[in-house]
Parts: sequence; structure tokens; C-alpha cells
Amino acid sequence: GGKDEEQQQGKSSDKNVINIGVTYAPSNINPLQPVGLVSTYVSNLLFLPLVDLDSELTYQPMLADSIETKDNKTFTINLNKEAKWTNGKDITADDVVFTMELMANPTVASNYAYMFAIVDGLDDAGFLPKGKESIKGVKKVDDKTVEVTTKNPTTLTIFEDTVGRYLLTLPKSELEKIDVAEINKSDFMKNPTVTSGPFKLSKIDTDHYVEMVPNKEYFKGASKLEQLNFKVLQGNQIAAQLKSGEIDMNIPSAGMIPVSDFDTVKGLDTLTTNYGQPLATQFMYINEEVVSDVKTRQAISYAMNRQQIVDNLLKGAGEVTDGFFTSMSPYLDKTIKPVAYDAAKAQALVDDSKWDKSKKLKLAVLSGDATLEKAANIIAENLRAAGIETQIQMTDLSTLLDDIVKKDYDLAVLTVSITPVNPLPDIAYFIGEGNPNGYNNKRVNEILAALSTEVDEAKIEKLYSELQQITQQEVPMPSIYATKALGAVNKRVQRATPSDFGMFINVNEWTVK
Amino acid sequence: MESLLSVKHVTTAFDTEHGKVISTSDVSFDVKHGETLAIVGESGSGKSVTALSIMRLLGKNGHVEEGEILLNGIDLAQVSDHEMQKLRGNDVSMIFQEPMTALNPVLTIGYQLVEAIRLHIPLEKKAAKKLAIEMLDKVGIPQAERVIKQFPFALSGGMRQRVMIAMALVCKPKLLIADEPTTALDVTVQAQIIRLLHSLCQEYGTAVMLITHDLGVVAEMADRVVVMYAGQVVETTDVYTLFEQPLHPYTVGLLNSIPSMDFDNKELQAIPGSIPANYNQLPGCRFANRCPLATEHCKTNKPELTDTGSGHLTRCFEWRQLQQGGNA
Amino acid sequence: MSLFKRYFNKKKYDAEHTVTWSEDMPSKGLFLKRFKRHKLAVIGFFYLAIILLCAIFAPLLAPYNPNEITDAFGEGPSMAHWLGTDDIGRDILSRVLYAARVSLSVGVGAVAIAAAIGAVLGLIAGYFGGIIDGIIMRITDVFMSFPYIMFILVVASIVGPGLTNIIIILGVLGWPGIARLVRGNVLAIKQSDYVKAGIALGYSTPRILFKHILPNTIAPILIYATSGVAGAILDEAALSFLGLGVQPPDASWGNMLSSAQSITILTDQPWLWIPPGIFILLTVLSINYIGDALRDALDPRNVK
Amino acid sequence: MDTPLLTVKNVKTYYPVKTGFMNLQTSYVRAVDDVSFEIYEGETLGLVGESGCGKSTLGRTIIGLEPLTDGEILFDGKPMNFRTDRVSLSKQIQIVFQDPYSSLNPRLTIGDLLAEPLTVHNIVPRNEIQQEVTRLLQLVGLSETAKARYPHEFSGGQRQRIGIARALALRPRLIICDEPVSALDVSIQAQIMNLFKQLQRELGLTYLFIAHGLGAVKYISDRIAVMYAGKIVEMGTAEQIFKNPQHEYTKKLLGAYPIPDPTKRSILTQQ
Amino acid sequence: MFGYILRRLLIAIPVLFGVTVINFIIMRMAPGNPIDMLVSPKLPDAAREAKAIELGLNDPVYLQYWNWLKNLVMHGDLGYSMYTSEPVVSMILERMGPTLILMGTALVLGLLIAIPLGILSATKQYSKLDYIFVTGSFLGISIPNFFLGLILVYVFAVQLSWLPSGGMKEVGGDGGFGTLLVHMILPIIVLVANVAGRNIRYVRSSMLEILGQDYLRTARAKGLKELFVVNRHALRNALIPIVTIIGLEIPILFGGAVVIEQIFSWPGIGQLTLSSIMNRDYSTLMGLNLVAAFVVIAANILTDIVYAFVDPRIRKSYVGGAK
Ligand SMILES: Nc1ncnc2c1ncn2[C@@H]1O[C@H](COP(=O)(O)OP(=O)(O)OP(=O)(O)O)[C@@H](O)[C@H]1O
Ligand SMILES: Nc1ncnc2c1ncn2[C@@H]1O[C@H](COP(=O)(O)OP(=O)(O)OP(=O)(O)O)[C@@H](O)[C@H]1O
Ligand SMILES: [Mg+2]
Ligand SMILES: [Mg+2]
Repeated sequence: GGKDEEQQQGKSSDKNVINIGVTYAPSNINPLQPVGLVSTYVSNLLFLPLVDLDSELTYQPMLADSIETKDNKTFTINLNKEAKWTNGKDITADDVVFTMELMANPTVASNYAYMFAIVDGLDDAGFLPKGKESIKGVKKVDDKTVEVTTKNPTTLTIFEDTVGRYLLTLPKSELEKIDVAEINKSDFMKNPTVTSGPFKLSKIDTDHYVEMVPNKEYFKGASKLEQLNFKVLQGNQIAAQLKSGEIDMNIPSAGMIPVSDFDTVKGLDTLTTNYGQPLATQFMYINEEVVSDVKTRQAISYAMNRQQIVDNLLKGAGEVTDGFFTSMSPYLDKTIKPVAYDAAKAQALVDDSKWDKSKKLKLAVLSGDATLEKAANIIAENLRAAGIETQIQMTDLSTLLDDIVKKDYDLAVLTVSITPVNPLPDIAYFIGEGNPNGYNNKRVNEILAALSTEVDEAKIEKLYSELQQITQQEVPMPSIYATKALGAVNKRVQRATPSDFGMFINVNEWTVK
Repeated sequence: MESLLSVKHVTTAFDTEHGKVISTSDVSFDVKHGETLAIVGESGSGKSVTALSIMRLLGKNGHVEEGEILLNGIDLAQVSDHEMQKLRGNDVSMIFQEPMTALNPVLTIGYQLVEAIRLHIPLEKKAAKKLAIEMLDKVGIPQAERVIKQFPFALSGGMRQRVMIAMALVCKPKLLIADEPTTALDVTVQAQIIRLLHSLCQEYGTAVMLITHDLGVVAEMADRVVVMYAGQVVETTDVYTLFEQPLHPYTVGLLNSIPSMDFDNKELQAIPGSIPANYNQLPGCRFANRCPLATEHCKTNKPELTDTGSGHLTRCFEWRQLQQGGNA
Repeated sequence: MSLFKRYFNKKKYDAEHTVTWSEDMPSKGLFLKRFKRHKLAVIGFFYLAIILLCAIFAPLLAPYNPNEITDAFGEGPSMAHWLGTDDIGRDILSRVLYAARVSLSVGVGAVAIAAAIGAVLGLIAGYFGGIIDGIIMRITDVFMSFPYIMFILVVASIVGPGLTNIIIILGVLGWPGIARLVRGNVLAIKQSDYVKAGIALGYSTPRILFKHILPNTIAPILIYATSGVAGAILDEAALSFLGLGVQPPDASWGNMLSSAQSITILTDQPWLWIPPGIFILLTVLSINYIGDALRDALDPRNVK
Repeated sequence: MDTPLLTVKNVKTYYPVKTGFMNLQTSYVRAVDDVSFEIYEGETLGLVGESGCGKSTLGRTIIGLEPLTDGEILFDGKPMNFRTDRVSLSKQIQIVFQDPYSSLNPRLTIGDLLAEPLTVHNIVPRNEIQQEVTRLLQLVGLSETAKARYPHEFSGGQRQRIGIARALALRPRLIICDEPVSALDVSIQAQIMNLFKQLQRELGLTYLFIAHGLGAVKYISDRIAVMYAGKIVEMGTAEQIFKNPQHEYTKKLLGAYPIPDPTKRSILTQQ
Repeated sequence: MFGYILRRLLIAIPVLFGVTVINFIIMRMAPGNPIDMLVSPKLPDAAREAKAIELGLNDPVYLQYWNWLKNLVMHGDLGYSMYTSEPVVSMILERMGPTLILMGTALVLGLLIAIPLGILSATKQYSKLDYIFVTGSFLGISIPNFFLGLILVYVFAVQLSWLPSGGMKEVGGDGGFGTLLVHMILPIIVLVANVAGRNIRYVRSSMLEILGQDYLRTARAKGLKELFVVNRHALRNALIPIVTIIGLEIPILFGGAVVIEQIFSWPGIGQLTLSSIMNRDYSTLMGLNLVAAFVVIAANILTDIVYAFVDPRIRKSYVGGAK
């Protein structure tokens, strides 16, 4: 019959349903430890964070109406007065405190616990010390207010970017029944029955799809959709399915359209497209034990024809970078231009550095991203021209991370997305003490230490600027380019804009024509 | 008496990777109603090919090139496939040398027998089965009811050959072609099978064309004998004459090759050499290379099958020498 | 009858005769003749010979260095680049020629390793039987029980992907089939009288194994190997599809083809996938035809 | 006639067959069951019996191709041990098989085939091997031109000759002939049997001649043993066996033999 | 027969044990570990340690295997996925269905095509038809799966929009037989091209062998029509070796599942295998491997049993116990 036919087309076009294409599998929906991008999006739809970052990189209230601080040490979280669980009960400060304690419990071993390490009473990994039941720095003020104290002075932005964004409040009444050791394996974490977000889980197959239905009781207004679905695809299928209508939209960097399909997608008149911001950045780890001479590292930076990659390979959908910040970061010092391609200078630097030209470096490259692989080919050719021989080795993420952690690599190229508003933890990991590049610079360590307690934005900017100067000179871990992911949405979908940040803040308002 | 089967100047050829190969040429002989005709000859001399030509079972690459095969006046070389299928098993049937492989290993004895019956006799399954059991009884298979449900592997070679005989004779054909039916069997079993064939054919009035290279079996069963060598009939006569007064040197050699049952302890008189592989291209007599009587003439001229009188045919220029020698 | 006996007595036994008459048996060239009957196999043979030459002389034939990045990015066929260039400006023709080396060596190398391991283990298992056979066959069970691709994936991640490793992995994983085949053959050949005769003649076991049994299983191994070569080329292609094949910048037909996984390339840049696609197809097709012809030409039942 | 060349004493060869639930029980096929006889130098012992009665198994046991289950086999009065003395024993005792098509390795030329035992056992100096091969070929009535050819280029009779030449290469004293003529044409059978006889005369060989054709055995043997169901039921000179058979089975065997004379139709008249 | 099956199953136990041990060793030799895939590398060691304890990865390796084995033998439990925390058994069971549906259909359809075509090809050896079928079968095995898949998706899903390009059901839809069927078409075409391609050759050569057998001559000598000779007498015998091929085909299909499921986003075992490898999900991999080995062994045993049923000669030797 007619219904069958519709289904045969595999299109949702006539139904009140939105399908979103993603290229990563939602491994789980456990809000205590979502793994990967899509898991995070889904668990955020089920359990609201306190605040969320929008596409303009400002924080919008979600479960909290506001977060305030006067001294940059004590933060007051005011919960939304209307906020309710799907079972009708109020979401209270007790739930927030309970969730904080769960996150801090080493038995739960949350992979986001470290985000809470700033809170007073938790150790560096964000765990409660042995024997402690409650967190010193967390206090319930009243039913809708919680007060959190940090160990060190902290900017509001950083507080919001950690506790604000990563605390997905869970219903105490449901979870306190469950043994903490079993909580990750519990049924609730697979099929949460009491949630707070705009959508409820209807069905999930962690490798293939997530089906969600609106939470009719959502306190910010229920969605009028029938369903909101995430569909896991291969990158090369996104364009095809956007075209066929099997999916309505993508999440730019979690549903990556291959660059080769950009023109096709942009050419489809059923779609509205927009470029995301340059977020995903390709970094080159350099093992300083292998490439110890700073001149050689500089040569590497000069040798790479970043502009050619951006122009020809990315077809302009990206930008040239050489440090930790892209143009979307508030801390980018625009006066420091990325190093320009200069083959002659690279060669000269190599000669000057007495680099052993017979040596062949292993260039480990994250596999699975065709564009990165091609870029790596260009880079390898660039380096060869400069006198540095490399052998590309496509490596899967797990192996690559292992090699990096064990410093068992020469050069490694890998994609990293640094949170634009709070780049410190990443930078500290990359070039701070004990970093996997083996880089050591006293001044850098001082800057990082200063940044960790600094709350004056102007000073922070200055410190970051100095850091940029140093890293451009010393090239401890250059970046190469940042991509602008392409977002596409079917014209039948109203009020939804693909974006890496804040795309779902207004999800309850999305409708279809 | 009118001949039941009359094979006239039959030449059979195969298409092979070496091109067309003439396998038998100018084969002629008759089988009369109810008689047993034996065909003997060296391996590869064309005995089986002759039999298969009659049955039209030469396979895809073989065909009768020339000549007529008249069965009751119908030329088997000309009838349609459909016609031939009706004749097979009904008017003329055949049993083969290897009882081990001639029965389909995955079908029961009963199935194979009933199939043979119902192809030619309009019988219900039950009745056909009954007939099958009767027939098995007749060929001396004990516990026929049980055997009918068994698969061929469960039977010994002798038993299988009995099944083959039962299958071949169940429709009372006028002619039975038996291609070395006992070669693979023990002598004791062979004796049983010979007896069985003989008595059944007597009973049904079936003529037998018996292919063998055991002259003992020939002496035992045959009324008349056709001797083949290198794709040709070289001698035809009744069985007594053949053993007493052979008129082809090959036949003589063959007879001399059998160890006698007397205790004279004489050397065997073997025919030297073997059948030439390229016998078709030989300009002269095909036996010339092994023949003690061969002259230059023999090597360059082809002998014809000639009647030496009273229907004793031989394909030899020098047959008179043998006749004289024998008489001397 | 005594007279006839005299005739034969007089003739001295002539040994020469026996041989002379069978001399005309056309046995030499029979193999070729049979093989030639398969016209497509002959065509396949010539095609393969040409591809092989191309692979060997790739450095002479290729107009560009296969990894050289020219200024033409993703451009279609032109006078400068007969088969166009890929996304990062490398000459497709040159890459396809060099890829022939990789793909053919994967095919041949993997099969050679598999055949060597499989033949030796199969020989041993089949000849000695008993517990040794049991153990070897259980090991093949174990190897066959690994889902092929999964094993490759894991091993590749241990030793790292790369041409040599691909060859080794595919070879090491490909042997159980050959081992079983050889074992089956050995079981049959072991019963044959010429092996028994060898034992009775006091030949050593290795001599019997390698001089008498092994050569007689070559035909099936060869036939199996041809399909194995084709299979290995396809497996490498599948591994490239999963990102575990030959490492860039080296080209293989498989990774050239698998980089065409986008509808844009499929429609707008056919020069990126048609050449490797056609080469894979024709090569595998040729090898299969040759295998089939070999099967026919080497069939022992044909050789009497 | 002092010590027999070969003494077979109470020889048993059983094949184990696994049966029963889970194949845990083992029963035995008693292929050769308590057989004893002697063969003297220069003599031919014929062995007849119906198919499957154990003739080949007995022959193969004697030459060590099947393990001896029980009993003793003495060669020249000394017990044979094939495990340890295979090499020296192979120079004493050899075998010729029934099937001329499967008894020659199809991948070796006749020259290689015959040279191999010579080189392996150092029968003649290296430079004389080719001569020796020629000599062997001539011995069995083949010409030197056979050397370069492969077995499939020969007819059955010729192959059987090559098989005999190979058995002779090591200059053995005893040859076990396992139905060497059964697969051949009548006219070729006679050639081969004559060859056997001639070789025995010239080389003083001893044969254990297995056959199921009574004619052949009678023609070639000095003494005949009749085997039935793994046991030797009767043994005697050819004349004794044929003229005065004692055992039921021997009588049956003789009665079933078709005599090539149409005037004496014994089988059909017997009934 | 029963005893025989039991014996085969008992022999399978050490094989399965060997498979799991080797798999366990190889898995642990692979670089990387599940923790890296779960938590950010910038995490302090304490956090990693907590994760290791949670996953049971801090025990000595042999103990980890022992625990796994104990759990399996005592409770028939395969543990929890290290990546998704779901029970491995339920993950595998959930994906087994789709894989079996796809593979089973492909196998059946492939054989339904291969058997008649192979027979026709054999009976008409060296005819035009024969050449066409043989070439077709070579094409079937010569086209890489992923490439054929890509082209089919392009033509039927993208250009013509007749068929969905992947998945087993429409997301959000509740499945249903019609939907399943529609989604199966493309992957099935790819698989069938392969299965049929491989098997046309097998059937053809096995049929050719049978066509030369004596008993067919017997059947013809009875006066049986050629059609019946081929279909009743030859086919039955030709099917016997084909049974073996089915046994070989199952592991091939199972192994090939990775690629085909990847291309068509089919929610089966293959995709799970791939993602488990990428995520170093040790517990799931162990489970998958055990299942795969079991499938292979079961296919072998099943083949032998079916073999015995179609071939009375072998049936007897099992029943009699002698083998
Ligand atoms: N299908 C065939 N294709 C080609 N040649 C064939 C075929 N069948 C038989 N021949 C040839 O025809 C000749 C006669 O063969 P045939 O089988 O009739 O011999 P035969 O007298 O029955 O021998 P045997 O006693 O060995 O059964 C032989 O040279 C044989 O090679
Ligand atoms: N390897 C074996 N395993 C089990 N049984 C065997 C084996 N070899 C032979 N037999 C059995 O031993 C018995 C004797 O076999 P053998 O081959 O010695 O008989 P034969 O007298 O030579 O028969 P033929 O005349 O058919 O050659 C037969 O019942 C046979 O089935
Ligand atoms: Mg014949
Ligand atoms: Mg025997």
C-alpha cells in the first residue's frame, strides 16, 4: 500500500520526522561517560546540562537559569524553577549534588570526572579521595540552588565550560537504588526511563541509529515533531542520503561530508548549506627525541605547503594554521601570521641543522579520513623536497594514541578539536610538563601555570599571545590546517541550523514543512 | 533364420582434441534371434564402441559415420532420439563391465529397477515393485524384499551384476548386449553369472551379444564369435570352428596365448608387440606389425573381410596358409 | 595347431617393435594444445604477460614519478596526463602502472607463502596420518575459524599495514585451504602403488614426500593458486577499503579504487576509478580463466 | 633345499576398525590370519584365492608395507626387521604391482625412474648408471629409447615391463608379484609371463606369484597355495592341486574355471 | 550417527579453546587498549587506573583470560562490552539476526541460481551458453564487493532513488517485512553475484565429473529420457560435493560480512566486529570470535551430517561406526 511505498523510498520527507546523519556511532548514552561526539549529543538531549555553548560561543541557560560568581571561587547555580523530570517530579539541587558525587566516585570511573577537578575537595583526576562520601566544595543551598567552590580562582567561562557543560544532572530518586559498582551496566543507563531533556529515547542500536521521541512534558516547551533520529553512516553515504532524502541534515563535524562531495551537496537545491567554523585542526606531533634540533622543526613547518592543501584539497573550506588557535578562538593573536610555505628556507634550515638526510622518519597518520590521508601525502612530498624523508603509516586511532602515549613515534598527524573558550587543558597536555612531544620550555611552563589561576581576561589574552609567539618559533607541535565542516539541512526543516556548537539548544522548536 | 540385429559396414568416429578419430571402421556382423554372439579382441579394439554404437550411447563426441544398424529392420542409426529411448531397455538392453559403478550409488536398488520397469511397462508403482522383487528372485538374489530397499554399496560385486541383469531383462528385450559382464568378478562368481545369463536368455528367448576377452568364457557360452582387432572385425565364425580352425593369425595368436590346462609345460606363444596406436593411418593390414605371416604386400594393402566358405569370414591375405597348416 | 606355434617360435622376440609403435602417441604438446583450446585463457595469458611487463618496466614506461605532486589537481585526461590526475595532482597512468607491481606482488607473494606452508603441512599431515594429522588438521580448523578479515585486521594492527606485511598476512592466512587440498591428495597418492614401490625400494621418507608425492600434487596446487592469486588481489583491495592495505603514497589498484568512494568521484571524475577498476577486473578475470584452462590441461584423467 | 629363502610362520595381519558408540571399540579385519609357508630359492610359489581373501595383504606384509600383527617372517633363515633394515632388505626382496597405470610415478621419465634406486643404494658407480639402466631395459625387452619418455606414453604391457625392470634394479633374490598380469590383455599376459619365466631362468629369481587366474598360476608356479578368508587352505604342486584338489574351495575354484574349449562346456553343463 | 556428532562436538572443544586462546593473545599483542578509546589521553593516571579497574584490565593477563573462560563455562556469560557496557551476549544476539538473514538469503539465492546454471553449463559444455555462464560467474567473483556495492548504490539509490542506500530498515520506521526486503535488495545482489559466481563453477565441474560416470550410461540404457538422466540421476550425485561447498561458503560469507555490512550499514556481526576492533573492545571481540569459530565448526559438522544424508555410502559408515 501507500505506506509501504513511502517506506520503500526510505524517505521521511512527508512525515513529521527529522533524520540527522552522523558518521560516528553513539557507543552509549550513559550521561556519566558518553564516549565520542554523538553519544554526547544524544545524552545532552536526554539529560540537560546546566548551560550550553551556542554557535556564537556564548553560554545559554539550559537546566540552570544562571551561574554566577563574585569572587571567581564560589559559583552559584540557580536551577530552572520549572524544570521537571519526565515523571513529573521537580529537578532539585539534590539531584545536582547527587550527580556530582556520582561523577566523582572512582568506582564509576567516569571519563569526564577530570572536568570536575577544579572543584574543591576532588583530586586532580576529579575523584573523591578515599573514604570521602561528599564533596567539600559542593553545597545545596535550597531546592533550586547549589553552590560550588573551586580550589583555585577560576573564570566563569572555565567553570561553565567544565561543570556547566559536562554535568548532566540525573534523577537521584531512580539511581540511588542502584549499586554504584553496577551503575554503568544498569538498565537505566541503557534505557533511561526518567529524563529531563527535550527528547526521550525510543530505540537505540549503538552502531546504527538512535530514535528519539519528544518529551511532551519538556518544561521549555514540547517539540511538535514525531521523531528525531540519528542515523550512523559512512562519510561517503552522507551526500547520497541527503540527496535521496533519507536524511534531512547532518551535524557538521560529527557527520562529516567528505570534501570531494562538497560541490555535489552544495549543488542540491533541496538543501540549505553552511560552513561550520574552523574547528577540527590537524596537528603534527613531533617526537623531540628524534627531531631534537629546533631548526629541523622549523624546517618542517616551513616545508609544509599549507596553503596548497587548503586551496586545492579542501577547496577553500578551511584555513591555514600553525598553532593552537583557529580564527574561531577568542584568544587567537591575529597579528601573528602563520608561517608561509618556503621550500628554500626549509631546505636551508635542514642543511643548517645538520639533519641526517639518510634518516627516514615514520609519519603516522590517523586512518579513516581521506582528506587527511591525501594531505599527509602532500606533506610527505613537501618534507622530502626539503630533505627530510618520511614513510607514511596509516594508523588507527587506538594504535596512534598508544604510540603517542608511549612516545613510540617520530611524527604523528592527528585531528584534534580544542574547545575554543577553554583551550588550556589541551595546550597544557600538548606542551606542558610530561607532554607526549617531549618538549620542555621553562617559560612555557610558567605561562601555563599562570593561566591556570588567572581570571583577568586581558591578562589571559596576553599570556596566550606570548605562547603563540614561542610555539611558532620553537615548533613543538605545529598544526597544519583546520577544516570548516559543511553543514546541510533539507529545506523542509524549519529553524534548525547545522552547527558544531549549540545546534540542539532550540531543538524543541524545530518543525518540518 | 532372419537376423535380429544386422550391423552393416559401421564406422564410428569420435571428435577429440586431436581432431576426428575413427575408432571402428567397416564393422559388420549379424545376431540371430536367440543366439549368443561373442565379440572378442584386444583391449582398445573397438568392442565397446561397437556395442555403444548399437545403443546409441556413444556420448556427445561420438557418432556413427557410416553404415546401418538394423534391429528388426529398423535402422538404429537413423531413428529419432525419442524413438531410440523407447527401444532401449525394451527391445535392446545392455549391461556393463563394472558392476561397482554401473548402478547409481544414491538411489535404492528398488528405485532403479522400478524406474526401468515403468519406463516400458504401464504398471502401477506397487505392481512394478512386485515385478521387481520377482525379477530379483529370479536372478538368485536372496531376500529380495530387503535388498530392494538397499543402496548399491551394500551389495557385493556379484550381487550388483545380478541386479544389472535383472534390470536389463525385466522388459524381456529381444537383444541383450553384455559388455564384459564378468571381467571384474571372481571366477566362482563368474561361473554363476554365466549360468544365470544363459538360463535366463534361454527362458526369454533373448539373443545375447557378449563382449569379452576371455576365450574361456567364449568357449563356454557363445554360438558364434566375432573377433575384433584394431577397430575392425578380423574373423567371424561359429565357436567350434574358431577354436578348431582359426583363419586369422591374430586369432591363432590369441589361442596360443592361453595357458593350457594340460600339464605339457610348454612356453606360451605370445603375440609380440601391441596394437598400434595409429592403426587408422596404416596403409596395410593392421595386424601386420605383429604377424608372423606378414609379407610386404600385407604392409601396403588393406585386406577385406572375405568369406572362406560356409560363412567363415576372415580379414587376411594369407588365410589359406593357415588353412593348409591346420589341415596338415 | 603345432604349425602356428612354429611360426611364432621362428620369430625372435622383437623388443624394438614394442616401443616404435607407440611412438606416435601425441603426448608432447598435449598440454599446450589443451590449454590453447581455451581461447579466453590464451588472451588472459597474453594480457597478464603484458601487465607483468608493464609492472616490471613501470619506471621506464611511467611518464611521471607516481608520487610526484603536479600542479594539476584532480584534472581529467589530457595530453600531459593521459589518464588524468588524482585529487592531489598525481599522474593516474603512472600510478596505475606502479600499482600493478604492488597488486601482482601481493597476489603472487601471498599465494607463494600460502602454498609453501600449506603444501608442507598438508604433505606431513597426509603422509604420516594419525596424531600428527589430527593436530595439523585441528590447527587448520583453528585458522579457518578466525573470521578472515578480522584476523587480518588484528594482525595488521600488530605488525602495521604495508606491502610486505599484507603479503605475509594474506599468505599466512591462506594456507589452510591448500593444506587441506594437499592432504587430501596425499591421502590418495599415498595409497598408490608407486609410493608403495618407493618404500619397498628403500627410499627415505623425505625423498618419497618431496620427489614422489609433492610433484604429483602440483597440479591441484597450481590450480588452487591461480584462484588464490586473484583472491589475494581482491583481498588487498578490500583491506584498502578498510584502510589497512598498502600504505600511501604507494599505489595499489585496490587503494586507488577504494579512494573513489564518493558519488562525486563516481560521476564527475571517472578517470579516478575506471583505470584501476578495469585493471583489477581484467587481471582477476584472466587469472581465473587461466586457472580453469590449467584445470583442464592438467587433469590427470586426461593424461593416460 | 636346505634353508628356505623365505619362511612365513603363523603370520597374522589385522586391520583395526573403530566401531561402536564414539568409535571407542576396535574390532579387526583379519585380512591374513595365521598363514605359514616356505619358499625355496629359485622356486615360484603361486597364490590364488578369491578377491578380498588377503593375497595382497600377505604379499605386502612380507615386504614390510603392512605391519605384522603377529607371527614371524624369516629371510634366509634370519628374521626380517623392516624398521631397522629396510635399506638392506630392499636389495633382497622386491615387488611388482597389479596396476601398471598407478605403479609408476607419472612425473618421472623412465630413465630417472630406473636410475633412482641405483643412485639411492649406490648399486653401480655414478658414471655407469646410464649403462645399467639400458641393461635393465634390455633385460625386460625394451629399447634404450624408452629412457626419455614418461610412463603415460607406454602401453600397459610396456609399463609392466618397466615395473619389473625397477624391481630388478636392486638385484633382489625374491620378487613378490601381486597379480602382475591381471590387468593386461590375454596376448600381453603371455608376453609378461614368458618374461617372468625367462628372467627366473637367467637370474635365478624366486617368485611369490599372486593371481586369481588359475591358468596363469598353473603356468608359472612350481607349487600353488590356495587362500581363502585369510588362511591358506591347501598347498601343493600344481599337478596335485589341479588333479587332486582336497579342499572344498579349491574344488569350487577349479570347477568355475572356464576352459577355452567349446567342446567341454563344464560350467553350463555342471549346474 | 549420534555418537559421531557427539564425537565431533567433543573434538570441537579443544579447537574452540585454541581459537579463544590465540585470539586472546593476538588481541593483547595489538597496540592500543580500550582505555585510550574511552578516555582522553590528557587524563591523569589516576583516572586511567580507575577505568582499568572498572574494566578488569588491571589483573594479570592470564587471570583475565581465566576469568573470561570461567565466566563462560560456569555461567555461559560473555561479560560486558568494554566500550558500550552492554552485555556481549545481547549485543551479539541482536546483530546475529541481521547477519543470518542477509547471509542465509544470499546463500540460498546464490545456490538457487548457481545450481541450475551450473548444470546447464555442464550439460552444454563448450557451447555458447556455457561460455556465457562461465564468464558471468568469473565476473561475479572478479568484481570487488565494495566496488559493485558502490556502483549499485549510485545507480539505484542515488540516481534512480528506487532503493535505500543502506541500513536494514528505515530509521524511525518499525521495520516490517516489506521494508526489510527493500533494504536487502542491494546487499543481496552483491553477495549473490559472489556466491553464484563461485558456485556456478563448482556445480559445473562437479556435474561434469558426474556426467562421465557409468551409472548414467546405465540409466540411458534403460531408455530414460535425457532430462531425467540429468535431473534424477546426475543431479543427486552432483549435489553431494556441493554440500561440502555450502559448508565452505558459510565461513567465507561470515568473513566477508565485514565489508558488505560496512558498505550497506547493515546492522550485523560484521560491523560490530569492525567497530570492536577499532575500539579494542576486548570482551566483545572474544565473544565475536567464539561465535565465528562456532559457526565455522558447526558448518563443518553440519556439512558432514548433511553429506551423510545425501550420500548413502557415507551414511552407512557412520551408522556402522566405522570411518
Ligand atoms: N569417448 C571416446 N572418445 C575418443 N575415443 C574413444 C572414445 N571411446 C573409445 N574411444 C577409442 O575407441 C577405441 C576402441 O575403444 P573400445 O572402448 O571400444 O575398446 P574395447 O575393445 O572395448 O577395449 P576394452 O577391452 O579395453 O574394453 C579405443 O582406441 C578408444 O581409445
Ligand atoms: N587398509 C585396510 N584397512 C582395512 N581393511 C583392509 C585394508 N586393506 C585391505 N583390507 C581388507 O583386507 C582383506 C584382504 O584384502 P586384500 O587386498 O589383501 O585382498 P586380495 O586377496 O588381494 O584381493 P584382490 O584379489 O581383490 O586383490 C579385504 O577384506 C580388505 O577389505
Ligand atoms: Mg570395452
Ligand atoms: Mg590384491
